[in-house]
Amino acid sequence: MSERIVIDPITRIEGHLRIEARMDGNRIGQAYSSGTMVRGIETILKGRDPRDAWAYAQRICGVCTLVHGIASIRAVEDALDYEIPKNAQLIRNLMIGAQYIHDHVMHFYHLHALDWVDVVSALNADPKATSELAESLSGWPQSSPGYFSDTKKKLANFVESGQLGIFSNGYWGHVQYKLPPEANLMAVAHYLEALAWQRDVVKLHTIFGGKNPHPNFLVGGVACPIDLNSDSAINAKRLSQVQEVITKMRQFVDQVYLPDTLAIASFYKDWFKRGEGLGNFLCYGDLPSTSMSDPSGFLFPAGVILDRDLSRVHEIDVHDKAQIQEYVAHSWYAYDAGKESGLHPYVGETNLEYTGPEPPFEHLVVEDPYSWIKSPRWREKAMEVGPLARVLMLYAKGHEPTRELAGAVLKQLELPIDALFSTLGRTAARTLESKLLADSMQGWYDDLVSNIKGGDTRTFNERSWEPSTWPNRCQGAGFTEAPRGALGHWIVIEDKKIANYQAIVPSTWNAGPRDASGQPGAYEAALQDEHTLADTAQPLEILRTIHSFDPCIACAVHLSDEAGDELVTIQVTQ
Amino acid sequence: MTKATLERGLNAFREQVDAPVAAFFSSCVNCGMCAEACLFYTETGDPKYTPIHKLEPLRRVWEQDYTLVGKLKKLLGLARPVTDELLREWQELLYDSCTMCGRCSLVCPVGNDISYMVRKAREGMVASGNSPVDVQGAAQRAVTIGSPMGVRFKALSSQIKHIEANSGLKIPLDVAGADYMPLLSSMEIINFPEYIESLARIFRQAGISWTLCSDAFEATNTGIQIGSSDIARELVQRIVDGAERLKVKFVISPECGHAYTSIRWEGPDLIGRPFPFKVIHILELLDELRASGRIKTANLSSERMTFHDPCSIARKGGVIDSPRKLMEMVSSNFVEMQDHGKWNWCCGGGGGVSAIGDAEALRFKVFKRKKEQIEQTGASKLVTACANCRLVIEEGLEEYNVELPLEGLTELVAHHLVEDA
Amino acid sequence: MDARDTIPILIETSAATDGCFQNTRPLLHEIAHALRRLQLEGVATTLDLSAIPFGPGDERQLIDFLGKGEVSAKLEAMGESLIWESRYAGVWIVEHRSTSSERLAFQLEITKLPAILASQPEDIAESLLMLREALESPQADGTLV
Amino acid sequence: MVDKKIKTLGDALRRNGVSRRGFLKFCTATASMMALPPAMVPALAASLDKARRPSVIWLSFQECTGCTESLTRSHSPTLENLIFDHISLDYHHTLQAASGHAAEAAREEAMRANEGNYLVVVDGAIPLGNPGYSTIAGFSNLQILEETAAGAAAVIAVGSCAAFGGLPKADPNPTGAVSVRDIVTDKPVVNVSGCPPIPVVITGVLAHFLTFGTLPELDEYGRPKAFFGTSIHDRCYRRPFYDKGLFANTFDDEGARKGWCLYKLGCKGPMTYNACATVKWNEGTSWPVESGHGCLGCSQPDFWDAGGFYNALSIPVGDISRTTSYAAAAGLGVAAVAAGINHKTKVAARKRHDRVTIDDLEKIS
Amino acid sequence: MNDSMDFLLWTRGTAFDVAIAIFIIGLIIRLFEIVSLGRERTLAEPKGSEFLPGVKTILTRTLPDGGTFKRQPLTVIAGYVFHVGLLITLLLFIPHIELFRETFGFGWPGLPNPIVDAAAVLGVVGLLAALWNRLTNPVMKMLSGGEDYLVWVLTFLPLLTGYLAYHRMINPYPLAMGLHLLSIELLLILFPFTKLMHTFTLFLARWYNGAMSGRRGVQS
Repeated sequence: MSERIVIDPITRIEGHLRIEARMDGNRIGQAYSSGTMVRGIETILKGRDPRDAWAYAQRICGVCTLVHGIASIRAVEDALDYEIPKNAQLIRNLMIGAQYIHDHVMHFYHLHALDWVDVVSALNADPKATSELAESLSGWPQSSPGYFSDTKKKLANFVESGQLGIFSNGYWGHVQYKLPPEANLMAVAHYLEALAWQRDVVKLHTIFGGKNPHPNFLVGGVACPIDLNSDSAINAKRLSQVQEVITKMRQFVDQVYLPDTLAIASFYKDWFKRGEGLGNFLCYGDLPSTSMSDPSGFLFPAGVILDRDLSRVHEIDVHDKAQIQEYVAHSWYAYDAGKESGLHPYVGETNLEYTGPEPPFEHLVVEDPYSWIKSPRWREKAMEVGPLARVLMLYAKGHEPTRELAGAVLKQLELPIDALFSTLGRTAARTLESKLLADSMQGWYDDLVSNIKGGDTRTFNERSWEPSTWPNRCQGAGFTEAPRGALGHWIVIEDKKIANYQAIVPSTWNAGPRDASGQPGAYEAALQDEHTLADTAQPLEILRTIHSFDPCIACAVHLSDEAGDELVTIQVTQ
Repeated sequence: MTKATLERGLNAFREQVDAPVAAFFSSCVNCGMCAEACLFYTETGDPKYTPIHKLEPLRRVWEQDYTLVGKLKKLLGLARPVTDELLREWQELLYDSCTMCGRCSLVCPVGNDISYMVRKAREGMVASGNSPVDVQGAAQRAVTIGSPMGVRFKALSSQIKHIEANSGLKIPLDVAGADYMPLLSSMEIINFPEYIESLARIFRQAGISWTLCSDAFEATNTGIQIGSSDIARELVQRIVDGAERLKVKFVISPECGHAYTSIRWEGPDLIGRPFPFKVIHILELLDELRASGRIKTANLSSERMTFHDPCSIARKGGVIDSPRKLMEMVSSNFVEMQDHGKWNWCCGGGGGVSAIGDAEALRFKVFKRKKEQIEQTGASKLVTACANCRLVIEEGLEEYNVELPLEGLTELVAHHLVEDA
Repeated sequence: MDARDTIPILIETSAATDGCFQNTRPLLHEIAHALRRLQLEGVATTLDLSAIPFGPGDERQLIDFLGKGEVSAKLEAMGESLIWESRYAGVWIVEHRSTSSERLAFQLEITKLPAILASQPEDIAESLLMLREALESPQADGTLV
Repeated sequence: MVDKKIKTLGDALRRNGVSRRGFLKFCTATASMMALPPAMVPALAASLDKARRPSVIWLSFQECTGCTESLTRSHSPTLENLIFDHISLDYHHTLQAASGHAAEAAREEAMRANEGNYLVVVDGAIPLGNPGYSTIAGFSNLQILEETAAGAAAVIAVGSCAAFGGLPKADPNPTGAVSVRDIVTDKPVVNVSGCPPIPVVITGVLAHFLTFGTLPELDEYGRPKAFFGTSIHDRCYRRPFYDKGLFANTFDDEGARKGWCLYKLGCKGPMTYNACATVKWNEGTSWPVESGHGCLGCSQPDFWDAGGFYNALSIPVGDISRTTSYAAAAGLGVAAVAAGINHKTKVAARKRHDRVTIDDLEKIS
Repeated sequence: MNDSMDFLLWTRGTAFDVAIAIFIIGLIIRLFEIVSLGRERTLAEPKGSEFLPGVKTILTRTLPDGGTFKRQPLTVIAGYVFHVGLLITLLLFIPHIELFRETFGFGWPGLPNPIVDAAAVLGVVGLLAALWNRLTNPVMKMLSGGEDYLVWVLTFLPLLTGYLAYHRMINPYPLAMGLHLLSIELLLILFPFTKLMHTFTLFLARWYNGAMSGRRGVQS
């Protein structure tokens, strides 16, 4: 029997993820991805006011803290055929953009970096050499030898204290860490800088949404009014704060994030050759220039790429019951029509049926259901979603800035375009789209200002706010491109209340288990792609590929009906 | 053999509860303001005379028989039942101390018509045998003799003769086809025959065709006072029969207050059909004659006069303006009492109270209020338009040793009448 | 040039009625009471402005109202701190910022001199030691003394 | 492990070249963060000088990571200050370097080395419906919480899920979620509620423990009174408008733009106890009400089930117009019966009427 | 129900639904019970109409007659003060209007809170005076039974708890608000089965009185 490696918890992600891998020697044969936590949000949403749904849905995830709110209000707006004012659309774009950049930077430095950066090795760095390295990469001002010396001293103090805290038990010294000490020190300094930076940039959410995490949203527009003569509305002072945030974002992306990605990637080029997986990519598209009903104006285009074929982009329709379906063959759910069937989210079900081993357990039974995540499929095919899908879509659709940027990056790293289909390709795509977005944010901001300047201060459309104006039954889909990929919420409204609510989130696409036909999810496929472990006790390689997806597992897990509870109770008493 | 039992009384109460009664009881918040409108309370200070309190038996029947909560309370034994003892105790409150003057009905902030309910409550008192003995006697006389005071037609007939002899006027009797048929109260026949003479004088001057009816002359209705619709119906039926026999167009109610109520308002309901004739109060008729110029007066008296509104006529009968117009025909120095018209205070003897011997002391006590009202005006003559009021006030003034002449308004008009002949 | 500079907006002065959510007035009364206490009893008061429910503009209005007096000081210790006396003598504004310029504390001190400005006994003792050390140990390069 | 290498906070700061004046400033900021009266600063300084970094084990159960995200937004102290100077964050899924067995080993080591002295921070609710609803390393949340809390000095339930069950517990509570206090009954538990909590409230409690070695004074829900002592409404800058009767009637009307009270738009400020109105969010940038949206009431137990977010607080939770119409229909039915009975009673009384004659007026008893 | 938030949710949820249902069912039963008893037909030729005088009486009885006012000023003033205070707080306090808007689908403008607050104080003072009056005035004392005091308490509690909740004199607020709601629910539940019904039946009563008088040509 082959060795089985279990990583649980997978840390530096959102949520609860478990990876089990069957080894062929030191190579991963089969990988299994399991979401191990379930809450029941979709069940909880039933019977509630659709206008309230965003707040519940938003709590699906506190990291991509606004995407579910956005998807939810868009679903309600789609169901009610409810247009929002231009200002509201721009403000939402700004909030989404800020979310992306914030999330990607945090992912890179605080979740992903420690897969590549050996913190302990940084203690051996020469601050002066580090300064030289930093200055060779960008014009970022914090790059003096003294600065890095302070960082090193702080780190040394910390390590000397004997309390390593979050850095304890890392795989420090692992042979797969290849950065020189100076690069490690620079990365540690930027790890800390990014922490300070992100506190500032989320203020954009606070200005428009009152707080972050979990800013407030509003069906029909945005809650923050615009009034240049009021202190308690979006006014000149607020706008200038927003501009400051945008500037700060652009500077950091251009001068720190992008150079660091390139610098680190250049030491790990072998990681541009593995971890690809499915080769199918899906995008719903997002960031409208006019309205959600006009996909031609989206910054991120919609479409499906199959088998790495960038020459052909397939159309996608989220309302089409033949296109998107969720399967539960290997998930702990029951379907009324049987576990083999696939359901479109409009008629989706979430009946909990835990059939896994009783905790505490060592291994999951991977032939049976083994995850709280469902397996969504597009026309029966498993899909990868996320930054890589988006960048490929932009590339395939001939988006010039993308082609230029990707070209420049690949050229600097001396890699072919195919290198994007990989673990580091995914990570690089995240950086690339951050740059694209940061530049676009300035455009939305300018539009917002000129719109206000033109006398339009509307932020909320009153038309369909009152439930008395709603039809007795309607349904709608709200979608967005979340930082982690295509996100859709589907809502059915009956008698002014939510009759059904389903979300298929990026990490459901990526982290889902095998379907009935044995087709693995994106994580699983990626891990099965050329992964050999240098030390099976320290499976750093698995973390690299899994983290390259930026898992968001609370998102990925859907939830239950009371009927499911009963089934589970039987299971427990057995 | 009597059939007056508690059960019969309760059934009568039950019969009497109607939507207004239920609405009234539902609305009462025990604010006690009705007490301030009742001279039995204001003059004695005894809270038991609070008008709404007088209705406790009827209220209990309503609550226990017509409300969910009451029925529930009854079921659980929490309800206080209506007993013979209760009714006996309440006789004083429902008869001796209530003239049904209706003043309380006018002040109730939630709009309860208390006198309406007292009238109804008395039905139950009668049916259960709890009406005052004195009034029972009057009722028996009214039914058997034809008049509560025992006046037979013989007495009237001799009065007529006497008047015709003294004045030379003609008093028509049993003239079929006459337009007007005046009714009289026995008091007028016995105590104030001037009233009949005045009628004759005025009608002659106005050229009115009229007649008295030998078997329907008594206007008073003890059935109304005692609170028995059955008895009241019998008495009203006599008048209707007489008027129909003579085919008159109008029946004239005398000045007497409750007579007006019985014939004008309750009559048709009691016999169960509209009258084929109209009922008009003598003051209304006189006012009509005045307005149409058919009667005139002269030599207006400069004597300071005031007018006592009989409750049944004014507050409860709507005859308020007519007497004032008539007063102006006879007096150049008419003064109103402080509370007059619909706000007048009762003489204290209405609603059958004057007939109850046991109530005399109380009646005199509460007369204080009227006495003060009269004295406040400084009038040297009191005019009224109800024989009962007139008697009660006269007795009251006597009790308090007040010298003040009283006169009926009709007589006063006749006195100042400009006669052609 | 920043796009925001093109916003054709005239920000009204802090006296604009919109800026007043009526939260500063009671505070000014409190300051007056504290000043009285300082005058009569010599007792100093510190008001933590982060605990005051300010509306947008309220804080600016308060600070504008208090104005700048004769003294202002800048402290460099774990980030910058700005301390200045308002035009009402005895009313000091103390703002502590972190090394990354985030505001750590914002206080009004009604006192003769904010304690943070005074040299701390421990630091004085330490500097005495250091100075003695410097005086006693001969300098290698002889630059001093 | 607990040896001389672990230094006091005072040592650590001095090592980093912080002067006494800087330390005083630090104490002032800390006092402000802990919502302590400024007069407490000298006492605080004395305590802080001797404080040691406590070991903190952060457990994540049925959560969304919003609480952790909130912690990373802390600016006073910053997360990096917190980690470097204040606490030893020995286990934290989202932030720690180690994964899998190495991560679990770090937790076990911290528990062993700091037996009886470490703090457990929990975010997320604990599902009791089935142990399989949430597992970590094959263990149910309940098993992990019980095991980890056993040797803790105290437990801090961060976020409304850990404090009160939060979203997972919202009706119909599909997973049988419960709060930390429902499970940990033999240790002090501090509830730092909010969805997510204001970061300074999380750090404030940690700082209190670090400084005084004790937990702050708590309210009836186990929340630190310093932050949860007054309601949003009482500290809201828009309160004067509420008092004057000036309300926003819809989003983006004149009232909304002028910053009038959001009561009619469903603000739950009056029932919500939290520090948003004074501390605000993200370094005082704004807070929900200032940005035009009513308070959701997220620091209160069961706020998810407390009626729609856009219904005024005075509107009952249920469907009031439906209740009234059903009741009216039922009322009409019952009333028709009651009316029928009354009518029957009265008709019967009329039928039983026995004509009163003068012969039966007198009662013979 | 071990804490104030549960208590508040219960009072805003189940308890309120139950209370409002009992209130409405009871109210309809009571009105039907009354109307089902009917009014005897009147055959006497009327002197005036019923309609206008009926309506007029509904309005005029709102004002006391001079005589009663002179003799019982306390009853009148206390009654007025508490009714006016109660009605202003009930009908013109914005949060209450929002509840009515939700229930009926329409609302009306309210008053600034300080005015409502003053009205609430008036209401409390008026009710206390009314109680004192009931306990001392011989007529009211004689008339009053347990129900009268119960009704007083039922009326007083919502006003008192509302005032205390508004002024944060009970803490925490969910407890205060819950107590306020509970007091209202008690009021609603007992309303149809007590004298509180006068709120509705007084219109019937005044109408009957006015109409019956109107027929006879007198304005009552």
